[in-house]
Amino acid sequence: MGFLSGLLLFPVVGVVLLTLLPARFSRITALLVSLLTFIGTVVLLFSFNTTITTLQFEELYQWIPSLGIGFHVGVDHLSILLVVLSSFLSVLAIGASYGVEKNLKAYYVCFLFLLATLLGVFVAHDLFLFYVFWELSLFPLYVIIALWGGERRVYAAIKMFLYTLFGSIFLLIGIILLSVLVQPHTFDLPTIISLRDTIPLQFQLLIVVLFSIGFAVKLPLVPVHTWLPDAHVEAPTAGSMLLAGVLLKMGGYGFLRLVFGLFPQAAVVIAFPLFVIGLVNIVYGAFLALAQSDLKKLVAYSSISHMGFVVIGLASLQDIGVQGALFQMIAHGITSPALFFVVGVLYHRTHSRDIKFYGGIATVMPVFSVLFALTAFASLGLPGLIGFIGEFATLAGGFIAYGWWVVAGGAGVFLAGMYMLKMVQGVLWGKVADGCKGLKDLTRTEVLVLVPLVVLMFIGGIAPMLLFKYIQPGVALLVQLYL
Amino acid sequence: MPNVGLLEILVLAALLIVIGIYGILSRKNLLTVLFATEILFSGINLTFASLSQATGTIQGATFVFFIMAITACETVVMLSLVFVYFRVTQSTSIEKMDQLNG
Amino acid sequence: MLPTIAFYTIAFLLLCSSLLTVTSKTVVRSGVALFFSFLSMVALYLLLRLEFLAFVQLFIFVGAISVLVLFSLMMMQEYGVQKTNPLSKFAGVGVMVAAFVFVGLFLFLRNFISTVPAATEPATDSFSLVATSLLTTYVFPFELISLVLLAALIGAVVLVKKEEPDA
Amino acid sequence: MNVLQLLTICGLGIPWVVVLVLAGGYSFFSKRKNVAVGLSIGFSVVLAFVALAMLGVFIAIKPEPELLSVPWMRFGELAVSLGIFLDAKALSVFVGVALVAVAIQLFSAWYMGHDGGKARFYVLVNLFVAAMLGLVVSPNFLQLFVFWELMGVCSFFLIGFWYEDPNPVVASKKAFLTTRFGDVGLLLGMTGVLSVLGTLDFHEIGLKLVASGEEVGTGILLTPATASILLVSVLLIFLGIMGKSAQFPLHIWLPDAMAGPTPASALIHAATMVASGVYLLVRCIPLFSYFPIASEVAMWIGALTVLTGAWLALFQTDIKKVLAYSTISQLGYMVVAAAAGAGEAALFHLLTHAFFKALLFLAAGAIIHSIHSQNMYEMGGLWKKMKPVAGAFLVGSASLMGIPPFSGFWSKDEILSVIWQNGDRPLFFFLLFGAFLTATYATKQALLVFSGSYRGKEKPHAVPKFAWGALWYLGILSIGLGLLGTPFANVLGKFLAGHGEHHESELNVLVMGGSLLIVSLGMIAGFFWNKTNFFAPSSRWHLAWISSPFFKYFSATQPGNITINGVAALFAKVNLAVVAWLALFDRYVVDAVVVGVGKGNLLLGRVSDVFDHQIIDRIVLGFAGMVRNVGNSNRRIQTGHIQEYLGFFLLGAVAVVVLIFFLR
Amino acid sequence: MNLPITTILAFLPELGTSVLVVLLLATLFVKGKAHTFIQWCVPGALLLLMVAARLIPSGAVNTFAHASFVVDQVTVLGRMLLMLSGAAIVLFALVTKRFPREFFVLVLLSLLGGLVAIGAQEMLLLYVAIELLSFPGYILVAFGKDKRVSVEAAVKYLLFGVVATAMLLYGFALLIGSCGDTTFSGIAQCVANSPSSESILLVPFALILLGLGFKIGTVPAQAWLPDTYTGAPVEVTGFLASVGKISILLVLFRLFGVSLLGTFQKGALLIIVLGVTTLVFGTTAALFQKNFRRLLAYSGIGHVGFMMCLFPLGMVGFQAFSWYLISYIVATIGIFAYLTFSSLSFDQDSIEAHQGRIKSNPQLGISVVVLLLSMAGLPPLLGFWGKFGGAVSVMRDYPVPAGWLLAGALLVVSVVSFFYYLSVIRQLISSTENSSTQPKKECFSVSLLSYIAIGAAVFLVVGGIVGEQILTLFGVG
Repeated sequence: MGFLSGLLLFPVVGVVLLTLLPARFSRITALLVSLLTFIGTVVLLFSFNTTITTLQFEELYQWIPSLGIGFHVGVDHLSILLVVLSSFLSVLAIGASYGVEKNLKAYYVCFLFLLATLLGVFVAHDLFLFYVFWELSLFPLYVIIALWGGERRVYAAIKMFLYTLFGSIFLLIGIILLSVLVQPHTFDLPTIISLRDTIPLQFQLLIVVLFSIGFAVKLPLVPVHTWLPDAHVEAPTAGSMLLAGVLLKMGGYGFLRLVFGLFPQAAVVIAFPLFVIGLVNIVYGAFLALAQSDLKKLVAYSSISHMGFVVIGLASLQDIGVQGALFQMIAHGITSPALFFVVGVLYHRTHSRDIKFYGGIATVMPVFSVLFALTAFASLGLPGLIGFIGEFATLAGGFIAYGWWVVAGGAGVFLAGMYMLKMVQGVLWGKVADGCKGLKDLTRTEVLVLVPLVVLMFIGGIAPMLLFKYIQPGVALLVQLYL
Repeated sequence: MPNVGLLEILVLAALLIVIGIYGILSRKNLLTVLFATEILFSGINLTFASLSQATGTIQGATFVFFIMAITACETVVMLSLVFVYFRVTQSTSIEKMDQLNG
Repeated sequence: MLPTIAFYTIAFLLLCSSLLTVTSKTVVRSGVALFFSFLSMVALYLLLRLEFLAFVQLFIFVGAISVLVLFSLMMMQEYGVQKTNPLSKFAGVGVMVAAFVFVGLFLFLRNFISTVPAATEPATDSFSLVATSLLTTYVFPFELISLVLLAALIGAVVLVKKEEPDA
Repeated sequence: MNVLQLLTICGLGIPWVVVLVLAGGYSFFSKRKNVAVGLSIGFSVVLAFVALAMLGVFIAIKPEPELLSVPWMRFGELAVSLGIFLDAKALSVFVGVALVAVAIQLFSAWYMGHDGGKARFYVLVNLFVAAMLGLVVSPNFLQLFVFWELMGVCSFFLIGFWYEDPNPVVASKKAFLTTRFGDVGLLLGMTGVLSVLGTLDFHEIGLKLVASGEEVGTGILLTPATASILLVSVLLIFLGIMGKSAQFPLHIWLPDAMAGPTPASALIHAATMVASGVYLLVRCIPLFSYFPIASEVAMWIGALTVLTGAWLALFQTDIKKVLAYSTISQLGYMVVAAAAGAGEAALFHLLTHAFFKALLFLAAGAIIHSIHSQNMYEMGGLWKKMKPVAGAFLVGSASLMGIPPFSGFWSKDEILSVIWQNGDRPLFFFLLFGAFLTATYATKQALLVFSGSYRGKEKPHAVPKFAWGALWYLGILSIGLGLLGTPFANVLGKFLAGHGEHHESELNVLVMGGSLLIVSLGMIAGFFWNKTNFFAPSSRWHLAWISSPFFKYFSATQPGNITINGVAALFAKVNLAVVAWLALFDRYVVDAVVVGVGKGNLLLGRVSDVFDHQIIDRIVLGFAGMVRNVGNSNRRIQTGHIQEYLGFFLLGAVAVVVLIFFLR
Repeated sequence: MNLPITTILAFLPELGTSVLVVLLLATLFVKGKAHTFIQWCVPGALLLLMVAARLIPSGAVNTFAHASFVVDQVTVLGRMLLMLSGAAIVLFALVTKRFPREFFVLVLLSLLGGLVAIGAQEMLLLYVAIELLSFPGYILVAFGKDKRVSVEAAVKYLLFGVVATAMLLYGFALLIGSCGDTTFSGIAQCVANSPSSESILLVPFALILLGLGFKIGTVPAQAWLPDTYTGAPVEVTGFLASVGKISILLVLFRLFGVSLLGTFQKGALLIIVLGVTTLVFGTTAALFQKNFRRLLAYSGIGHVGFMMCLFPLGMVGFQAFSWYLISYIVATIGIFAYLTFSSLSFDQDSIEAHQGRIKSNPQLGISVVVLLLSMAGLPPLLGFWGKFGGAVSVMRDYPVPAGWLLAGALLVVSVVSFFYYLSVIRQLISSTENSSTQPKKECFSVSLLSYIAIGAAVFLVVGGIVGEQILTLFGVG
């Protein structure tokens, strides 16, 4: 058993451990397990050779030979950062779960399980394995929302589950179709890639469209995004963090690897429509965010807007755009969990998500306010913080590819400023609202959760090369397909 | 052997079947429904027998023997069920059997 | 000629008694009509030279089943089973379905008849042939049917006997 | 690593160090404010000396401008680096910022008094200085943009410094969003430039454009298509400049920005940050000169800004607002100069303006602080009560008006002569008229504040020595700097031009005389302005004017108007601007449009929200409902009646048989 | 008659079951506690026979002049699953102690019928075997405590059975009449020899399909199934859902997937149309069910529809089919073990009654969640493999556009099923606990039920992970 499969298995071992230990140790055990997993991924990151573009830490075992299914895992430039991000956010999400009081054991089991599946999605190089992890990640999230969520949790959870499931069924159909179309029948991604030219173009297109539907729901793209706000609003803070931080990235990652990385000829065809949808996402999400007075909804819609940048970057098929899209995924994976967390911090104290309820938080919770403001500014794409680089690169990519269309994206940048300021000013500034008097500033746990995210926002914004170096060669390879 | 075509006998059988079906579908009393099933099976048996006769093979006839035996069993089971039902509800009306639905 | 007339006569009787079975006003009349229907079947089997089946029909149906039916009918009447035998509220559906089925069957049978191969030679001694096949070719089902009977027997006994919890 | 590099890095690093130290020990420093202030001032003095040392070394060794470059991002062949690009232009602004910062911080020590957020103020000011310095030395658009936005954020927080009051909150939001609107233009323009020229480096852009313009083969050959992209990009970049440098019609945020503490206004919204747009314009001169139409647009917008700013300044009663509009107007001058290709002139005015406007603001701040009022009609006769402050203010005022030998005269004169030389007469007279108005409002202001008798209620407090020391420090600087750039011996001009050949602008007596004449006329006008009741703020004419939509829009005196959210506000304003020109007198129509557009944009957000819930979600739920209906109707078959079941079964069978017949 | 030892061996499961029947018959007449011992031995014996069934070499059994019985992959799979479910059902009944001794005899008789039916190569044998399978079922359904309801269920079942049997027999009659042969192979040959009659004979083909399909609830004969499942005692429902479905599905597979497939080309379309209709019906009807057992009944109809679509693939699709079948049967056994367990503490079928199960009994609760998810087809549980393998086979082996559409439709409809499974899961994992979820008496035999459910869940998880090996375990492949 190699390092990667060990890494995949480790959270599962943690799950077993959790079930065996009494509930009062659940939190610490989960924290430890996720932390160790994170350390494992960091080790992976540092021993990752950024110069070679082949799969690294590759493992391949036969699973169902008759169907051509294998257990094929590995990391490459497209996935390594997402792997690290997943485990990192899991640690923080588990850390952020201090407010959970009921059914601790089950709660943390869900999170560790979710971690394992998320890692699986990003390391799988067998389409079937990919699908398994993809689908499997839904269930723990469903449980998390349905059990520990807000008032309309059941509705939101089912909606989330069925919505994404319907999306992924198209993915499954596409995957099966793909395996049927290649000779010999196989689900092994590298093999399929080497055989892709044997598939007629119209079938490639069909598969690309099927895949796109699946990924679009996950991403989510307008008009199949309506599950997201509901899920976010009802999910517990930690659930929202992971949902926004990692689960949405699965969609972007899917587009990257299985649409643009797989069928260059067919992907070119859908690139422009996708680009336009991405723009719609940006503007539409931003307008919606602007109209919200519910903090969580606002952040949720902002996620939709931000994921639009990922799409336009990918659809640009330019080096800068695709790199920017990947970077934007990471950036959004850092800022949006942070935003959800700060909203969660407030909610934990006041049990209100209404902006109008708040006011003058800067006076009562200064440390929190600084971090909140930083997070919001990172999210609105302030240069020097992580959100900017991705936005710039994706816009530039889009511009190079399609010209002035990106003006719509620019409008999104502007609108982002508007809704973020609305949130920051509405919550932090003004006279101290009645409900906010005497609120305690951040606890040590909360600081420990938030500060790493903020630090990463700075690092990503100031020294993006640290991240880009893990992305570049892979993207370069991908973009070459489109030259 | 009567000098009638196979079709006539088969249609006779079909008529028996149809009478059986009508009985099963439209009578209220479970016992009558039971009788109707007997007629239905008579029609089936007749089909088997006539086809067997027409082709000069014995498989059909053998089959009829088995069907008869099993119909007898069925009658017994049905009767006992009706009996039990009657004991519980003091009725043999099939219309009252609508507790389970949806 | 005579057998042909006999056939139609028997067929007429069969149909009439069967119809009476499903249309009579009382259950007892239905039972009696059923008895005659069985009897007509015996005659028909005999006419078709299926003596074996005629005998089985006679024993099982005319003998056993009819008696069983009438017996339980009377038993239940002890307890006051309805004497009347009304139509259920789905009678209309019944007529419709029956009509459809008949039309379907009739049309089908007209087409079907052509696929039936003509007999090379009529089965002569069907009684012994059938009996032989029961103990040779079809011995396996023949054995098995005893188990069906067993099951029905046990079932009837268990169902009808008064509740007595086991152990 | 040579001395200059070392010094530059030191200079860039010092404010960061202060920021980190103050922010790191925030809880400590917010209790011991004096330590924080002392630390900050000390470091700023060090910074000023470092800057001067840099200047000295620079002059001594005349280095290559590119001091440092580390790769920042790389996308294929496209590389963006972080670096230090220090030519004479950058260095001069660098030094200017460092020098002004000292005065501001010194002054703030008094001005901010015992405000609870004093440490926060110093953090923000230092962060701002750090950002500004970083911006000045940026070798490329992207790095510049980083600091550009960072300054925007600092400005946002400083305007909203007293965040518990509603006014600063609204003003800060307005400022941030308005500038960000421009910034989006800048961002898009940058991407456009990148896509056409393949680089974001100012230097390389210049090289490539020169090459493409003149000799084919060495640089990028622009097709009509790419040229048009580039043109639009340049205009978009100018949009960013307009936002930051408060050019018409994006100037609306600047007057409101006065809601912040006065020293912050002095530093950010007068001296430095707003000038960064001009600085960027100077950096973009190759781009603008490649497209005459673009520079023409820029010049005219600058000229309009000059006039509107000056004109509106006339009608202000608030001492700070006058200065704010005057800032807008002066920025217009700089933009005109830079757009005309005269980077040196623009920068010269930038520097002199930085000093004298900072001086004016600080002096105004001192006055406000000592009498607790900003209304000039509650002042008067202050000359006697606070002579050092008044003196400093008058020095600044004189500079602003353009009275020789004060610095503003020289720098404005250079701009005017450049425009004259360019031969653009209408523009020249526009600017000249602007000078007239400037003189008018400045005179009016000075007379209102200092002459006559005191009209206020509160007894003026004394201004401590170190505060007016800061003023005089700036006063001396602003006089001295002007002397460096006289047309008689244009040391500064030569220095700014650096290695490039500096076209020696000959002493243009005509222009200089004209401007002197105009200024004196303006002063006379200003003198009479106060004397006639016709212009008094209570006069009917005045009231009608300031309540007209035109004035309302351009002066933006009612932040309440701007509370309309987001785009709504901006689009409404822009729309209004257009409409206002056309239907100046028809305020009802305009008002209707304002309300309509404002609400319309707000509605857009709402509508899409409703759309999301009512349409998209409904469609999805509709599918779900359809499935449910099918399910329920399926269950309706299950009535529980066996005879119905059997009927269904048999009919189904018949149907299957029929189907088979069809299959044949 | 001297039977060679190989024949005896080949019939070992059937013979063993017969011996058990005889033993159980004997218990009807003994007094005291002796019968309990024998009854407890039955599950063990059945499991042993299951192992034996796996070890018996395959091959046709030609002893009776007629090749009326065959031992092949299908038979082996069927035998093993039947033994497994038989053992489980007997255990349920032993734990609940609700039934008279005759119950066990009837179950074993039915099991025997199923065992014979799955290997039958000949219509008469098939007919009798199916009747043997059904008759105990008719009676068992009426074993419920609430006689009114359970007899109603039994009558519905029986009447439906009679009509369906008539339909089946009519189909048989027409086929035998026009071919003069009762063996499947003979009929196939006969039809192949006269291609003109193929389309005519498609009618008896369809009648047989419908007549047999009634037992597994194919549309249009689906109506009795939910009623009977709800009315019968829970153990019997489990019995119908496992033993009944295994036998009939495999019989259908043998008939339409193996024996008559090549003969009736157009029959494939018929089967698929019926299959898809059934799938859609079952899935949609289950959506808003409040009654757990009804929901399972409808979902079972849906599963059957899915499996039917694999019949026309023949042995090519057997792997996927058996994957599906195994996962479905194991999950069914597990869920009915759980339902039996619950029936000890409360006597209602509503889903709400199961609220908070995961809290009162975490292991059991989680297991049931796993079972339901496997049924719904969450990867990588075994249930998913069935759907996945099915879709793969359909896509690969049907003609191009039709196969793709069919596979897509199958998968999409399966996804809908998540909705109702989740609605059950939601109650199970709900944190508010139903006060009555604890069984009144907790002893070894009761916990045995939860162990069965847990075991089934573990099997599904492990099976999902090992994938193909599970098929080898059941002799498929």
